[in-house]
Amino acid sequence: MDLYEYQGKELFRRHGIPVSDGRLATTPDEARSAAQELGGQVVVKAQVLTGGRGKAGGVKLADGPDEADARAREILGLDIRGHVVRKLWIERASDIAKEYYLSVTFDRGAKKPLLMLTKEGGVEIEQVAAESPDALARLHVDPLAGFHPFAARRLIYAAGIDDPDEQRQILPIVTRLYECFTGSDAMLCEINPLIVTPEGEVRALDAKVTVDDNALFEHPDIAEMQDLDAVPPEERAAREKGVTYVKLDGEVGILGNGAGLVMSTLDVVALAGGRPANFCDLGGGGQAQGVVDALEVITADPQVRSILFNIFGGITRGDEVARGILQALGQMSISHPIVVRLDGTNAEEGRRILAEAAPANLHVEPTMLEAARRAVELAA
Amino acid sequence: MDLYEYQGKELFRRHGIPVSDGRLATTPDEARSAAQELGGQVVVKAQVLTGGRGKAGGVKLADGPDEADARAREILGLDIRGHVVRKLWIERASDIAKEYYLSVTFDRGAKKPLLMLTKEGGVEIEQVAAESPDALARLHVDPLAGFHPFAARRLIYAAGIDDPDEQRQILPIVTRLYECFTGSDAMLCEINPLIVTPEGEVRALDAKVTVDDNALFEHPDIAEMQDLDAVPPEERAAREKGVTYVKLDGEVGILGNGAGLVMSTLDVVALAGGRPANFCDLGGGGQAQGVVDALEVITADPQVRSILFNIFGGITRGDEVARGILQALGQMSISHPIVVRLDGTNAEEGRRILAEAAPANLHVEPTMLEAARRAVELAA
Amino acid sequence: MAIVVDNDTRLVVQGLTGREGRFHGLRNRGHGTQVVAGVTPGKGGQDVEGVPVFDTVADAVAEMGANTTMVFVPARFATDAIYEAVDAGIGTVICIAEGLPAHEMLGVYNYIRTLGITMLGPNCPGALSPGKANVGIIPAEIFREGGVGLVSRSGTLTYQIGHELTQLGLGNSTIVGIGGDPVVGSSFVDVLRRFEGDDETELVVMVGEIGGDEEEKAARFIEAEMTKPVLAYIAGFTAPPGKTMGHAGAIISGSSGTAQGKKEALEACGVQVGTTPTEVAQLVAERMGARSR
Amino acid sequence: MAIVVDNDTRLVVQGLTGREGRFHGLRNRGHGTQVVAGVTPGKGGQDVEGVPVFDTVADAVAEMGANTTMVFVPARFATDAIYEAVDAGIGTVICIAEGLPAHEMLGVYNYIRTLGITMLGPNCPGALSPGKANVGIIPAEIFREGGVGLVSRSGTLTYQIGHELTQLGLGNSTIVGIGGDPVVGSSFVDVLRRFEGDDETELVVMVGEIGGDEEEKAARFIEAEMTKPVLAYIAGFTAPPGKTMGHAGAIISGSSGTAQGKKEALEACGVQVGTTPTEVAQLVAERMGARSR
Repeated sequence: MDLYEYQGKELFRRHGIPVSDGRLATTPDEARSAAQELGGQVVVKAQVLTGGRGKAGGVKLADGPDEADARAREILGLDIRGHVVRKLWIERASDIAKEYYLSVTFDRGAKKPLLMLTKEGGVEIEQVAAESPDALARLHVDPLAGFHPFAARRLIYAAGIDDPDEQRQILPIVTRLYECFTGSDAMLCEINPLIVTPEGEVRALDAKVTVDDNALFEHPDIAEMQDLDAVPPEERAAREKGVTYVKLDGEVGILGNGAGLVMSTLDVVALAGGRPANFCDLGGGGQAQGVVDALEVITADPQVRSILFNIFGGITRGDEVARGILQALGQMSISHPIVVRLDGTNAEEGRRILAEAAPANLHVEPTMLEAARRAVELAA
Repeated sequence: MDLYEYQGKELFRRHGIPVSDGRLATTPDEARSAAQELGGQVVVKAQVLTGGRGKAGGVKLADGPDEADARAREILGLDIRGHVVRKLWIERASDIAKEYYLSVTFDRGAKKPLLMLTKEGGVEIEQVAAESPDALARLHVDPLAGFHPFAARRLIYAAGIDDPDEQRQILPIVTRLYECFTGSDAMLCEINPLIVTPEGEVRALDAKVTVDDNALFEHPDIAEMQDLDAVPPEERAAREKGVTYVKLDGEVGILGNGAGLVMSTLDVVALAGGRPANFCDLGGGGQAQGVVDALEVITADPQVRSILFNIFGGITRGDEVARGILQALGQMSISHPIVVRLDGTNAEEGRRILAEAAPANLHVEPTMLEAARRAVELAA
Repeated sequence: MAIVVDNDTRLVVQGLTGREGRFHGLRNRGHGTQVVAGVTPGKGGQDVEGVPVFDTVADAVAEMGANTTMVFVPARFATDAIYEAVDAGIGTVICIAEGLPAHEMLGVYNYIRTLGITMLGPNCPGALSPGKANVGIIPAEIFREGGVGLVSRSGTLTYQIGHELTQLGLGNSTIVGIGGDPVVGSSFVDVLRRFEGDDETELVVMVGEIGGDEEEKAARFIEAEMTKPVLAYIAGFTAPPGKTMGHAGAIISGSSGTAQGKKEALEACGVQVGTTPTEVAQLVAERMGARSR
Repeated sequence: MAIVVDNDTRLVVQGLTGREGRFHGLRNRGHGTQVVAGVTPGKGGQDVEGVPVFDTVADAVAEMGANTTMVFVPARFATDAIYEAVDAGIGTVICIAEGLPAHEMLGVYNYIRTLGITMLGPNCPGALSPGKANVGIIPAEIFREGGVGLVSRSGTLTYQIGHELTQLGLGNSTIVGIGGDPVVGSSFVDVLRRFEGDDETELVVMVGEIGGDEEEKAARFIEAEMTKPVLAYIAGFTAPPGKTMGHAGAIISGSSGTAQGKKEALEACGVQVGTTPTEVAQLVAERMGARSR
């Protein structure tokens, strides 16, 4: 789960990481009152779960309430990389002398948290890593040893931050960001930029936090930050039905059992010259209700022209799946051509059941490859 | 640092371990008001940092304020194993159906925390361990893995607690006691007895908590619980001067540099037929002020008849120690015979310096054994 | 021989009295696995079709000599179950449960490494050594004994490939599902190393997917240390960046973790990568034919 | 050979710029130890009489090849210093600092064990291999080279016994102070095992004291696994229960940890226990005489 900047900053604040004072606004009026309360110059920042908002015109300075109102009118409703701006963060403006970068990420490869700090902040960290890797200090924390203050010191020295006053301020920020990371079950806690003001004060000017979905049950306060409106509507519908669904851009609707098999099916469809319309995993079962739910989600996509069912019966028995499909087709009316490939446990029996019922739009194919070719033909 | 029952219970309460409601009292009047506030039958419990207070008459039931006042008069001022009762804990009385025992200790040998639980509570745990070891469930917690709920389950099953309602209540108590143990840097957190009331409610009826002195700086709230009045006065004086001193029961005052060497000196004095009056470690130094401080503490003990100085010069140089001793003797008047043994770095020079000054009551001996024999003779 | 599970496996099922645990535990027993115990706190003393149930794993170890556990408890209790098993002396942990908090698994992973414990999962189908033992949810019926070691991050995709092998007359030494979560107990490298040392395994098929860099590490390991032939398949060429494809671990972050990148890394280390499950099976058949000649 | 410290020791002193760290660090260098670096955060780039100072141990390792650290920082920073050293790849940690919180040391102890790191202390005088290297505060002047390994929980008591040996014409392979705190990095058994494997050591003297059960464990180890003769001395026969005798670890709890109990345990395992430091030295001299004949 990705948090908005304002939510990430709220977490930072709770962990004692210095951030600028600000207010949330969803209307120009609220932006005006926020600017009023904060006083002086403010920044009006689009809250979207994607990068590049600055270039897209989603971050603007405003001198006082009137300008804040005007800037809010400009930014609300903007489409930034497919995300429509519905919320603004109105923040007291900061003077910036230096822009650093600090983050803690969950390093899957090393299976350890990774701290990163560089004086070259304000740009994408991948760019720093590629262009000036020596400027980027990296340090893993061994979960068995836990975090100890030396890690912050080592990071600061390795990044070449040699102003003692900055060192003194950044030291606790590293420690607290790590506490925020573990205490929130985060996969990422990123401050970019971590600014130094002309007066020498260090502060987090942005916040990017991703929290492990599987750990949300331990953090009800974070879970309730979730903004369902930000999820694409078709994925939201799938989630409500308990179906794993990812929208893609093609014409062949795909569903199967097991994430790996479905991914492989997408690839095979592409090899056959088609374009997958989605990823849809039924999970272990092939019961009628699951099939109905998945078909409803898939057929709601107007781009879908044919549907490919790829089932490998393991624990799930092929005959049961066949009955599930027939029952589902009985419950809803679908005009799309449907190609079914059934294999594994009791597959022959399953294919026999489908052949006997033989709905007009149902095509049974013996192998995954042949099924994919057929589905692509039917979508043409 | 040992905590009083009432302090331990305060820690327990903070960690969510159920304890009875109670009040602290230092006078019969306070005991009376406490009983008034609590209502009903109360227990008047002597607060002393030693065991066996029950047998010594330090725990009594009282039916209402008048009786509480009377019982407080009986108990205040009692001498329990050398500890004078100056504080009382007035607690709402509990009906007891069963007495269990639960503790977390710092197991030095295994270098892991040790959980212990038995249904045979209310007696000394050493007795249970000796007489019915099978009734005592023991489980180590690996600090690298941390505490996980299975440990509490396993302990409860191993102790043979099979009432589901008791299991349900004891499970969180084990977890919380462990949290109290690590969160307070404790060396021991013991609940004896952990009672089950006739209504089936589980509660801590006593609390024995020892906190690591070296970690008190991290727990100012616990550090301020320290009751300096409970420390023997001569040890308190030594502590204030920064001298490591333990009072013993003999006539030969002993001081030296290094804990091991001093312990060994005590033993050698005993082998020579004498009785050590104290353990006193000057630490690394042999500077005049340290020697003066130590001699003041030792000579304050009226039992002392002779003093044995055992110094092995390592980093500390023998000549410096000799000058320190002479300077100290110049600063204070001591009539006790003093035997000095100096060895190691620059010992010859040191012995020469002492021989030249030759105070009347100063006897220099070449070896530890000879010095011990001489000090014992002089104490006779 | 075979790896991970075999005739010496003495299995305890944590969660045997639950619906899934019971179904799969008994199914595993039906395929010859020595299922010696179940564990469900509070149900000690009961039995599930003759399999004794204990309150704790320690009891299952003490009384039945269990040496392997299958964890079939809900995700929020799974970490505790794993620590319990390890503390009780279990040497092989197979965690079918999925969706464990990633930070918890980080702790488990780093801890059990210090103890030399073998772990598969979370979110894995288990391990099957045909004719010897089956621990998990892999359908044993579609596999037969043979010389192909199979290791995969995915369940049904593994069955698919195993099935294609079976149809070509080939069998497996062991099928190992390492799991689809972001942090799992064993990497491809861990399993490849064991296949390399296994008498029965002649050739290994590695089935990867998008996300992480385990396939890239495996490629380097294969080049540097494996003498047995390894063939690979990667799923997810058409997956878009930033989207989780069913498995929590199957996500392309930025430009890292793509199927194309993994394929290129493997090929650069001399590992042939099949385009479809069918092609992989055919490549295996060719190699095995060549080996037996 | 010798153990723990020798000619290959490349020492970094954590806290070299402090009063004590400087004094002992330079003193160690004076006795032939390769003192290659100091570490004090914020003082990187300075030097202490020619010894370069770095901000981090990682820098000292990278630039000077340090492999051993002496920790001379205040107790409340010592745990952090130890983790820093270990994380930087230091293999031998000698912690002179005393009074570390016991729970912190519990974490350190269990962690460094998994990494195979050697640690002495906290609250130890260090290790001295006469003629090779001296790390810590043991006065090298009073010792000479020879075949007696010496291991002790105490500082000055060790000097006393070493001095008595020297006066009888005997020398030491290595003198090891394991430390007087309740939890220390190495046990008697750890050090005895290394002496057993050390060519230069012919006989070992173990100097114990009240508290804990390390002497009892050592007794069983000596009986079961040592071929070299071991003699022992125990301090604290006159210590009362429940009182800390200077060392945080020197406390008799209930009836456990007494000197008499330790003496009996050692004698039951065939280890001769001297009554006084002088007697121990004489017993050693007799044994060494017997050995050389």
